[in-house]
Amino acid sequence: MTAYSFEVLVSLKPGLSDPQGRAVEGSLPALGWTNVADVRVGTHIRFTVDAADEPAARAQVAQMAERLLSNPVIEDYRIIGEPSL
Amino acid sequence: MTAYSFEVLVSLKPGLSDPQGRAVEGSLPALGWTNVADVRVGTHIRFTVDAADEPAARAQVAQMAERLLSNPVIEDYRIIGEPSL
Amino acid sequence: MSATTPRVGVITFPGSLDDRDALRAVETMGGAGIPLWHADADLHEVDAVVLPGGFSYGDYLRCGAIARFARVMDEVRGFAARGGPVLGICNGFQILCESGLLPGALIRNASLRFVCRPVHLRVERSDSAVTRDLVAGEVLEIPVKHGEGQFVARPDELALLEDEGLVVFRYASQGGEVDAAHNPNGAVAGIAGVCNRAGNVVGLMPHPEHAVDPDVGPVGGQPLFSSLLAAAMARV
Amino acid sequence: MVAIEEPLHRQLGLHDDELEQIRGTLGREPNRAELAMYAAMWSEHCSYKSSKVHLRTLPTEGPSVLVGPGQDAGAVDVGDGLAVVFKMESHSHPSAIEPYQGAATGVGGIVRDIISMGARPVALLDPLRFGPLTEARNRYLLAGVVAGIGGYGNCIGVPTVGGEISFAAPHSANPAVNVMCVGIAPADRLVTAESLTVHEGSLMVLYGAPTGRDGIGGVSVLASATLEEGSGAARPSVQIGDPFAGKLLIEASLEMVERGLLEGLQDLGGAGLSCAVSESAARAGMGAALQLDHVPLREAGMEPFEILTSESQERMLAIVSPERLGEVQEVCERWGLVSTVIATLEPGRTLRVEMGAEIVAEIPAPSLVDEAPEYERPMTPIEAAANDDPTFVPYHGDLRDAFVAVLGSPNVASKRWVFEQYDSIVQGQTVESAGGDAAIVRIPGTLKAMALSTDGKGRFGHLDPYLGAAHAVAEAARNVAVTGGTPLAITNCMNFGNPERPEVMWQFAESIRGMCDACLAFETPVTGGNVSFYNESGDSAIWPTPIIGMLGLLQDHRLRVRAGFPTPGLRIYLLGETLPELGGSEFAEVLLGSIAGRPPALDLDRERELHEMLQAAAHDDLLASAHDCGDGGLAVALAESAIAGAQGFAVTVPGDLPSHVALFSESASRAVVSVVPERAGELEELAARHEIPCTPIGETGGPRAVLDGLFETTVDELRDVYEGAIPRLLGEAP
Ligand SMILES: Nc1ncnc2c1ncn2[C@@H]1O[C@H](COP(=O)(O)OP(=O)(O)O)[C@@H](O)[C@H]1O
Ligand SMILES: [Mg+2]
Repeated sequence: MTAYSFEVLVSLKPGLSDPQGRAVEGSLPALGWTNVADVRVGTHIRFTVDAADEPAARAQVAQMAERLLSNPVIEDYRIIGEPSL
Repeated sequence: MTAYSFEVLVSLKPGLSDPQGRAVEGSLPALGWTNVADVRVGTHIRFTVDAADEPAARAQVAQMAERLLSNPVIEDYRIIGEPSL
Repeated sequence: MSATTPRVGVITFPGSLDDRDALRAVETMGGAGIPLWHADADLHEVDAVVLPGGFSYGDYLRCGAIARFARVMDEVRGFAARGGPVLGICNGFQILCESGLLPGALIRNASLRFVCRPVHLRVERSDSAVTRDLVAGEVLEIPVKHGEGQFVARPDELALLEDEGLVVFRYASQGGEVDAAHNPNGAVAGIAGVCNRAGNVVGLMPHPEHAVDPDVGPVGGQPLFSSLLAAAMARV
Repeated sequence: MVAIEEPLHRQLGLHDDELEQIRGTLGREPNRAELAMYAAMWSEHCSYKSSKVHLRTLPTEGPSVLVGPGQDAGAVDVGDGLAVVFKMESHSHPSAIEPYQGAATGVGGIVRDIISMGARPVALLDPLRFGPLTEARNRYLLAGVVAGIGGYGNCIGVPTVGGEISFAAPHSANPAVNVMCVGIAPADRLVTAESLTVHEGSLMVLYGAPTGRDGIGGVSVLASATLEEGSGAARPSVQIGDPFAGKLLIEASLEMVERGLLEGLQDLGGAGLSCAVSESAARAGMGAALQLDHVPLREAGMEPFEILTSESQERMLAIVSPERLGEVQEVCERWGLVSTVIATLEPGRTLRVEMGAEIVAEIPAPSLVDEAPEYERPMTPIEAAANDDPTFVPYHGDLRDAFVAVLGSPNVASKRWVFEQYDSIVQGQTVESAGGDAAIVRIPGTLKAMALSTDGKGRFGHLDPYLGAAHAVAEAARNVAVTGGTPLAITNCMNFGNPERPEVMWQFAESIRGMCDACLAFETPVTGGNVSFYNESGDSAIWPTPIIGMLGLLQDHRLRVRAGFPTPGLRIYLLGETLPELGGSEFAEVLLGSIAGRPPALDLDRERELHEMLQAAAHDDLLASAHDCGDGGLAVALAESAIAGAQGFAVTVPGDLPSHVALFSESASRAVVSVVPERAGELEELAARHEIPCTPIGETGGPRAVLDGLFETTVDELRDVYEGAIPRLLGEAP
């Protein structure tokens, strides 16, 4: 078994209001940044999975993202393997 | 000017307790996932920056991450350019 | 307690906070409050189920995201499918949405701040499990207290929800007007509570269990509990 | 900053003579772990070494006091077999570094003090001090602290029912974040030093969150020294609160207490395991063997001294007889909490700490707990400046403008922006929360209610620390009395600068003296409290800030009196006498830019007489409303009663003082009450019996607020000024 590192990035679906994103965007001009747009704030979950191989690990991560880490009614997710951090 | 897309991933500094990560990790075995460890939950901010070139845009994003998007007292951040999403 | 007193179960999840308050409200309104435990595979023959407010699992990750996997939720799903009355209050509402028993989802308040204050609700339909003692258009005073109570749904889902009349409560003025000034969290279309198609599963963000005792607050929650008890009674 | 070459004991905050004392006790050189344990336990924060000699002078006994100072929290008998347990604590230093987490963990800490007495936490109050909101950093601190208190309190299901906030420049660098927690327990089930039933072989069970490198040296580093510019070095001490675990700790702990599974219970706070284990052993008169290998760790490679002094949050220590261990572990498991046996009680007095096969520390437990040094630090009085009293400065401005300015001053204005972020109604017993004079919380199973108030008088204390503290007690008691409640007892939090400076030490001693005299006069003993020193940066200290947390009792909550004018046509009376006293007033600061002169005088007997009259009036259901005159004087009291009840008034300001003095003087021992005309005679007779001046000043009703012969405005305008001031300063109002 090997420990594989993953990150799952979860964000609200396009078209849904994003109060945190709006707040960040609203505070930027006062700090002198007027050239930023489309701010969306989401969640970012990092963890390791023990698995026989990478595809097995990745399949499990997709399941976890689908069932627990995101709410498919309002959120999309994206998986990143082996982060550089 | 070109619009560059960025993502900033913000997470608690290593060593700090991450109650969210601990709670998520604690819930996994009941869902049948017993091979997951080191869960850390953070924030993920996506946006576009209008800039003359990529290095200029990236420099600004670093400043934004430092001053607004993360809380340097307790958080680290990482910048990803041009996400595939 | 007579044999015909309806039994209303209140589930305690780790992090539930208003579970005792919901049990007390049930008793105040003449029902028998039955504590239920999240890890139990048993609803103890209750006639109605309340998922109370609070911060189950700290609201970590997303409100209700972890609680929906609790063992007792399998029983709640079966109970709801058989037409049993189910009421989700605040965190309970969030858990029902996460479980797919109710449409939509709840996200951070538009203000990004927790808000605790009395609000007015306009009743939108009188045939759900908690509004059968009410008529549409009535206005009730009930407190809210939440940080993540902004109801959202995808545009297509929202249209369907409105078409099918699944909205049970909207935030309104004392006179019944639905507008931004009386919306405590930015909920789309002022939606404070919704139900499933059959009307037996209802969720709302405001706290009717904190609106039955006139010594400590408004009393707009009384008709919701009397309706719930009537719905439960129908099953005794 | 500490220089690298400093010897270890000094780096840890121990003085040379303290090291000598340790050598004497051990008869040898302490090792690193032992030194760290002494440093934590003998720190100012844990040992009260600078304040003890003064705290000893406080009145701590009374017929209803069940537990006085010296334990996790005080306890008062409220009848019906019930005890109210309460205590206040500061988390100012951590909040200055990270406001959200600092405040959140402050709530967690004080809540665990209440749990460790075996009481269910039923209410929180949060007295706060910040610099002016015109500065961005102060707005950030306010928003963060309030969100943090709500973030924790809301998530554990304990209502935040009151508190207070004021703003003053000396708090810009050093905000004060105090939190009071109140709990209820059956009086015969309190867990105290006396109720300990331990014996040889009793086990210490650590349960809750795992131990990490949190706040190592937190107590000694953070709260026992001045924060230097940048505070970079203190950063590793920041801790992240876990309110979810906090809630589980409440439920699991109370279930174990209710089922009688425990011999003793202790929270882990300052000095972490070192404190909890040595205190438990010392109180039991025994020794203990502590196995560090059994402590669940969050991080690999932790050194013994780190495990011993870690201040990781959300941990408790239960003392259990071996026969009950199974049940205790079952309760913890059901609530999802990890529990492990970490120590055994032994004969003797020695605390032996082992890791692997090695003994890493061996110390007489009482030397950590009871033998910390005590200092009688030098004191130098601060002379009050002469001839600068604002009372006699002529005022030619517009009185209506002055009224609006005082009412809209952030110290006076509504704190709704803050208290609506707190769940004030969970548990279902909140009759009145923030916004009234005292919070009213029912005692379940009875008609009784607690009346709770926290008060501090910043400017008064700055001008005269004795009077400042006495006024704080008087105002807290008055806030209870106007609701009809009887003041029973206080807790306190003493927020001061560096005690090694003689001026600060004098301010502290004077404040204690003022608190002492007032508590004696009102027969409200001190059941506990907390001292927070070193609230200064560079050489600018905060104002002396003693905060009083008053517990009062209403025999029947249905008879409590509200602050708002409820109906039109009521007679309005001013109880008490207005004297020319603008020294340290809100008016003087806002309109004259003056924080000078003498604070109002305080006649403690007269004050007490007013309280007794108000209680008698409430008992006879005589009053339609009652509200005390505090910041902003008579003018603000009238405005607040009008806004709260949505009723206007027409009033003639009595007496022959200059109008601005009559309106804004902050003379003590006064209240504005209203009464139905038919019972006005009764009120006047009652006042006469208590020898309280009782002056009819007008009537309630209508949309206008009329000050006859002076000016008029409307209740709507007053409400807009009062409710809008803080949101406007925060840039959030229309
Ligand atoms: N200002 C004070 N007045 C009276 N008693 C105090 C004061 N400050 C602290 N104490 C008492 O000293 C004891 C130790 O305080 P503290 O260290 O804050 O308690 P704990 O050990 O529970 O954290 C407590 O019993 C507390 O009530
Ligand atoms: Mg304590």
